[in-house]
Amino acid sequence: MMWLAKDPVLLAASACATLPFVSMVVILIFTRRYRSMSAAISISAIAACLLSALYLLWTLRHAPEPVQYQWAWIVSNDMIIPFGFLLDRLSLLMLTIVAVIAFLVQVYSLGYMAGDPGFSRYYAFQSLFAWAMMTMVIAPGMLQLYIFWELVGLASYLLIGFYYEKWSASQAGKKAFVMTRLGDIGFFLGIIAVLLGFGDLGILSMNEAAQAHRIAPSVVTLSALLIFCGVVGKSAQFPLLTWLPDAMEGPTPVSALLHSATMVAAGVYMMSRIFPFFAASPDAMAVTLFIGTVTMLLASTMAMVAYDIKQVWAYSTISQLGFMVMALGAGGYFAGVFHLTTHAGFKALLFLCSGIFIHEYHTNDMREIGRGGGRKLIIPMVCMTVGALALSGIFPLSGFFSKEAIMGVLAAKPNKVWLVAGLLGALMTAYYSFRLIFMILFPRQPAHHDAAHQGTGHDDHGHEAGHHGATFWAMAWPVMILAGITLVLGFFHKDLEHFLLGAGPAVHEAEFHGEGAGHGLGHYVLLFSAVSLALGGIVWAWLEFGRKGAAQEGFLRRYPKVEALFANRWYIDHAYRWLLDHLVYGGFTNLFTRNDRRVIDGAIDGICRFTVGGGRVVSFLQSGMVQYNLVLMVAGVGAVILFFVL
Amino acid sequence: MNSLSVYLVLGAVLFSLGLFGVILRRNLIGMLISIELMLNGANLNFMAFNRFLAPEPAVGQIVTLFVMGIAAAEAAIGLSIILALFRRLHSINVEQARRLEG
Amino acid sequence: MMKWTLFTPELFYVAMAAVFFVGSLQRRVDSRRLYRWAVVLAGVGLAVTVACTRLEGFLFFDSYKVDLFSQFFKVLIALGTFFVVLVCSELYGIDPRKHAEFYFLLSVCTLAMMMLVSAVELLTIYIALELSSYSLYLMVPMRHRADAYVESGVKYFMVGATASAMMIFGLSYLFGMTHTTYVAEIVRVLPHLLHQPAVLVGLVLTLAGFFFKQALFPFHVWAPDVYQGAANQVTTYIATASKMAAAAMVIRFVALTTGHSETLIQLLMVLSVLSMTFGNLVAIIQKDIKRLLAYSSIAHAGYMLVGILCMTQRGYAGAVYYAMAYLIMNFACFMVIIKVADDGHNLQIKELAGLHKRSPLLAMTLMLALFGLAGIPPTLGFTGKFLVFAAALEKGYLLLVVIGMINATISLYYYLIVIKAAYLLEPVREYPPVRVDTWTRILSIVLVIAMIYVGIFPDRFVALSEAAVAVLP
Amino acid sequence: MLMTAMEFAQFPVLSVILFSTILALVVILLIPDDRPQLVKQVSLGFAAVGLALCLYVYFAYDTQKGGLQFVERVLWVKSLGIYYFLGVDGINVPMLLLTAVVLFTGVLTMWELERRVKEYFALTYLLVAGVYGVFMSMDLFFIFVWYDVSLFPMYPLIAIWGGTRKEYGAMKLTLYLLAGSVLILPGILYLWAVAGAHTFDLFELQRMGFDVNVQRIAFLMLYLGFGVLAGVWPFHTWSPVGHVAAPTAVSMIHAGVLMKLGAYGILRVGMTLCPDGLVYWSDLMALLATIGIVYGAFVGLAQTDLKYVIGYSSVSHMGIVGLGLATMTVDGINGAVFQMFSHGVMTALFFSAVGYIYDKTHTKMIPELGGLSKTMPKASAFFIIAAFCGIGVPCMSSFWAELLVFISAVKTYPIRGILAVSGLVVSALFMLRVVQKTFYGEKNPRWEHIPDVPLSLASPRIILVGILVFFGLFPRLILDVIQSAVIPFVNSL
Repeated sequence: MMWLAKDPVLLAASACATLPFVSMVVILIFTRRYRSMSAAISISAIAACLLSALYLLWTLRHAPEPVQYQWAWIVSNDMIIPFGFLLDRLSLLMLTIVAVIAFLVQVYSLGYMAGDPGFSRYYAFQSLFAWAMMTMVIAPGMLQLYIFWELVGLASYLLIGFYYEKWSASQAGKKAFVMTRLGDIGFFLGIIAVLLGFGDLGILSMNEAAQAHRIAPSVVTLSALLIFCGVVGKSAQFPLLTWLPDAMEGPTPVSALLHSATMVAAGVYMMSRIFPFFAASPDAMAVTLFIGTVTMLLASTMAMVAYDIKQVWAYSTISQLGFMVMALGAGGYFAGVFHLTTHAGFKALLFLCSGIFIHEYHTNDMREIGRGGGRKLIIPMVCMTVGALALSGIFPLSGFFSKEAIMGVLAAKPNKVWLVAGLLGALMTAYYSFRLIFMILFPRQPAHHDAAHQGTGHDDHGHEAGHHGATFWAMAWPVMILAGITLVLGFFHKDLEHFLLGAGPAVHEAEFHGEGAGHGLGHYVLLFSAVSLALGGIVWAWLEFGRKGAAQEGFLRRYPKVEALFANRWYIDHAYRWLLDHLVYGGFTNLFTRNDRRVIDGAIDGICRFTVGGGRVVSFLQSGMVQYNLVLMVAGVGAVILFFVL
Repeated sequence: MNSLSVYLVLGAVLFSLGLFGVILRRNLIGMLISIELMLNGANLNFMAFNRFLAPEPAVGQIVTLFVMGIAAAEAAIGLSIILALFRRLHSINVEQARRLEG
Repeated sequence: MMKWTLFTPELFYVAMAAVFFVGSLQRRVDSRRLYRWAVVLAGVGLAVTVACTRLEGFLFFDSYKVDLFSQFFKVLIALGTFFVVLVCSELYGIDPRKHAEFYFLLSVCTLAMMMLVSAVELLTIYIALELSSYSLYLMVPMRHRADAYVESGVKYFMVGATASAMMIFGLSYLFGMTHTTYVAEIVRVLPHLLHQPAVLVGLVLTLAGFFFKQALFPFHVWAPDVYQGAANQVTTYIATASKMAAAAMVIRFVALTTGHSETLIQLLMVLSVLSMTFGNLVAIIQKDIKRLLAYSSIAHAGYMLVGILCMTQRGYAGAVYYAMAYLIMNFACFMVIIKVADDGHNLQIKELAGLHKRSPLLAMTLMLALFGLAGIPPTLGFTGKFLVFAAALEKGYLLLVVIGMINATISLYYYLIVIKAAYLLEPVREYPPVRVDTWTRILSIVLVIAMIYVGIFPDRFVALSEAAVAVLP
Repeated sequence: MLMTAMEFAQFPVLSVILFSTILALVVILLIPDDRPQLVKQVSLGFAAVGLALCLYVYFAYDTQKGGLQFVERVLWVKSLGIYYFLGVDGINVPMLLLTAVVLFTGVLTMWELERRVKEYFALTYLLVAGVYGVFMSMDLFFIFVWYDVSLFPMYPLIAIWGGTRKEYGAMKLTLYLLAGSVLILPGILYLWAVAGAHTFDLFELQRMGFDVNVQRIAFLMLYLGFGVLAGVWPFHTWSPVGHVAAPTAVSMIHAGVLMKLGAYGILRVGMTLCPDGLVYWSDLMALLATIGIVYGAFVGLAQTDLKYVIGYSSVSHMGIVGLGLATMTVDGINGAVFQMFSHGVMTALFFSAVGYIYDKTHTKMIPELGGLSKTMPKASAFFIIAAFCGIGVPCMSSFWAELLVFISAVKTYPIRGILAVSGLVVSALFMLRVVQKTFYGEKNPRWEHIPDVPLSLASPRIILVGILVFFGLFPRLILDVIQSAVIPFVNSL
């Protein structure tokens, strides 16, 4: 281990890549019974990772060349699959994001999960996730990335299904795993395509080879599209987007960490990881852009009609991921990554705040929370509003800057459709987020509402909000920290930009167009329109939900068909259900099972029965009558003689 | 009229008669007799071959003598067995003895 | 009179026969004493036969050939006889007053078969054959209190007599066409005469006689009834010792044809396939173990023929080895049957239920023997099959071997049924525990060890059988 | 392959491993019936010895030198050219380790057996002797002999200690598998005869080389013959039936080790002796394997019996092995052998987990179970881990195997490869479905009283999990060994 000590960078990196795993093993094997100890182990592990991540970020902030460590994980003939670390600016940034949010969430969970029977298990899985995620982030090669990508999926499965006694939870976990697996098949095939077409899976070499057009364009396009399937699965893009809302079955911190901030962003991260590779194939980029746009719009519409607070944020997550994919697809490398960063911050914030509400009022329905008196919980209320503002891209919050960057990139596109879509998205985003805020802030009692429930609601709120115990503060601090980040992060976007683009992966020229557009007059027009649209959305929400006497019924109520369409997620799930029932279960499974029982097994048993029956038949040759036997014998002789003569 | 073939044909006829007898007669004694017929057909052949073809004249006759002796023994054994059967089944009809089959 | 030493084993059995003849004249003799006498005499006979293994020479004007081959089979026959005598301790199958005659016939039959093994002249063959058959004819209906099976004796007699009549008729033609009764001579001139129908008929009828003895399909018709009908010990004798003689005779006769005639090979192939298939198929549906073993013996005759029809040294060696293996395995099965059905009745498969509790040793012996018959390693039965199949494939009879293997699988089915009865079924009614005396214990242990040992270390025995067949032309 | 003085001088460890099982058999038979506990201890002891020796062989095997090591070669039957010829190379070293591990854990798993203990362990050791024999022998005759030796104890083992429809299952499985040898024995003898009928030594035969047509016939026979045991697609139906009927540890050994015998036979006998035949039939192999992968997964979706599910998953996973072999590339065969190993461990884990559940709840029917995680978290955890391994979750050993196989499969047979890869989705679906229906959901009052698996019983499962994860994290430890044999093998093709 001397070589470790000699190289602190390596030491830090390997700490990130091992400590959480160790903590998981330790927790699962030894400290399942000792809840606090498990939590301590896990949190200290993630804290260590956070420190080393920050250390790496600091030491390597000026490193001209990415630092890379590799060891052969398996060697099969001429194929070498390395395990190692690739420490460049992108990975370091992402590593930091993951570490920070994971740390905060784990602290938060101290409060949120307090008293849960599966406390230790929860922290074990959290560690598993942290380990997989961080090792994936600093993976130097596509295969290592894929491997930990799968492990992240596993962690997500376990955490979504954490309340496994709830049927819907385990169902959601299964759905998430299988749907992402569906995308991963494409990812895997894409990797193989690269392997066959190019032969090296190192990320850096892939990127620069693609840029230098040393890979056949057809191969690049094919593999890029296949790999994008993985993104579609992981980042819940259209058409594989329906698992993410269901994934909200998991504990809220989990949703905050995995299903908004980090894991679902892994798809986007992976895409920006090999961005030059994608950029080398315009077709792939076009597809990406298209998918991103569709996803963004669909998800926003869904968010506009949901009443479950977590559902709303889930949809908004999807749509924001759509934004990122759009940005990348439009060639805005920095815009995508930047939005990923900011979004990680404020979306985690939003979820954690909602978590506090849910924890206090034991309901997910925003109307219930409102009636319960959600506004009396000052801290989360304020923080959530901050988050919402950031989400809708209001100056001077972080969301504003990243959205602007994206808009700039879109504006740079010759075809303005994308820009229009983006602006529309911004509008809807503002609308649905403040729809939620107002619903909690200004609760309305519907005419038909039993006083009893309302009363209890008030009671338990008063009783809850009365004492802000340790648990509450354990949840409150991370929230406030995140809020702080959200407030300030935006102002660093220039530094971040230089940090990333100074010496990142080769930059696509679309980038320059984007930035170029970012400084002209058009830029201000764009800026103005975007902000005004966002404000318009907020006002609209105010008119419908905020102001006195507002019916708190979205305009969509007037178009029940449309509302049903949105509320049912555009019937995407129904389509899948249908396919599953009629194609998989009704079709192949049924067919093959029958074939197995009837045809194959039937044939085997048939042969056996035939044999025994044959015995029964043949045994008639041996009759009891001695003379018949003699006839048989003589006939035999005759046959033999014939045999000879002929 | 005095050629080998005549005797051979005769022997063959005897043999086949015996064979048919064995197969067709339902009476055990009858079957036994038919078997004797078959043997005699064989004997006739031996004698004939011996008479017309054989290099040294003795062999066939010796064989015949042996066969006759054996036939006698066979008859004795056969009769005794049939007798044993008769004691139990009170019949010498072979159709009574068809229990074991399959 | 040096030459008479060649004849020692036969002479000994003559003497043995004489002893029991005298015994049969006494008014009433104690069957225990007879049994002891028999064991001693048979043991000595075995010793004598073994002692004479290395003798070689001709007797009786070259009509009687003593060589390693014949002596080897004589040893097997003597061994079989000894085994059979050993399991005669409770001879309930036979009327106590007839025990002496039983032993007498047993010795005579053994003598006859020993002569059969050595006979190389038509008349000698015929006489030896008849002599052995007659003693069997007599032994089969000797069964005590067995009205159900009384018919089997007469059936056996009728079929046998017909077969022998056919054979002698065929012999007459052979004699006529070839002007000789010496097999060697006949075979020398036979290939040139094969086009003559008379010769064909003669040959086929003669073969029919042999196949009858070996119970090949379709000359097997006597076997099931006789196996079922005869007393257990007699069946054992027929299934072991007399099989040896038949095998030896067929091997010798076929070996004399020295593989010239393709048609003969094809004929043998057809016969072997038919016997295997028929025997195994019919055996599946049997309930009575002895009858089942009768059919399995038909099938095994087929396997043995596979080795023989290769007409190569390796083939004959395989067949000889197979015969030896068959003797041991088959005897093991019958010993178990005799011990389990100690009152001498016919054992049904279901009566074996729970044998593993009633007598673990016997159960294991039975299982090993049956696995051996099914040809499962590492028992000697597998080695036997392996040898004959190897020989067949050396001649390139791939299809034949595949058919053989399929048959082996089929046979495994009914052997497994018996094993299942012995090991899995719970007895429907409480059977008394099997009385196993020390001798049986020793005997079965010896058999088990033999079955395993010869199966695992076949080298010496393969070499032995090769040496035995080396003297064949 | 003639042994040098050094090799001759060394300690015949392989024979010791092989005959320790026979010795165990004899010793167990000599123990009086009223001492079942002693029987268990003795057999555990022998299993431990075997495990230690196999570990020794595994680590003493010199991957740098490669080739055949620990060779023992004695002329057995002169006239036929049969040799008692033991040796290990990179392909069968992992198999030996697998056998030892599964035997050891299997003995531990059956610790609570009451009925006819003596016979059970005796038969188990007979079975294992056969398995060791096949894996060690380099002589066709002995390979076949041990092969059959390992097959027929299955009959009593299933029929006496079995469960559902045990007699039907036992008879079916035994006949089915021995029907396989209907083709194997003629195939072997055919090659032997063609080669001049004077040696069964695998390597001498290999050096002789055979005519293409001979190879085609022989390879087909060997492939189908061994394929029956390997669960190749149309001949797989014994696997679910047999596994359902068999008692826990027998299923462990059978699915864990015995099924590997089939694949090993194809590799060691068929592919070694008939490379051209392999080339000729590889398309068929790949096709059947792919069908097996997808088909097994789909049929598994419909099963309601835990053991049926595992049976079909075995069909699917053995399909991966077959696919790997069919690619005829180093990666593919590496993956195939690796998959043999990890599938063995994985299925053993599966069955031993199910075994505990079945012993306690007396049912294997998924609808009756449910919510078990609440009552027996540990016992369920083992099954769930095995399920993850079956899905091919990374850092479980089977993931690497599947990775290698699929990469080379897509390379060699694009369409079939892609189909096989997409089979992963279905397998994930059906594994998770079973996990969910069996272990998740509301606590089931019926199983309230059931105690969770105590440490003593958990130990075998812990060992198995450990192996899965260990080789999942450090795959090189096994892969280097495997490919030390595979690379020259593929070059010789």
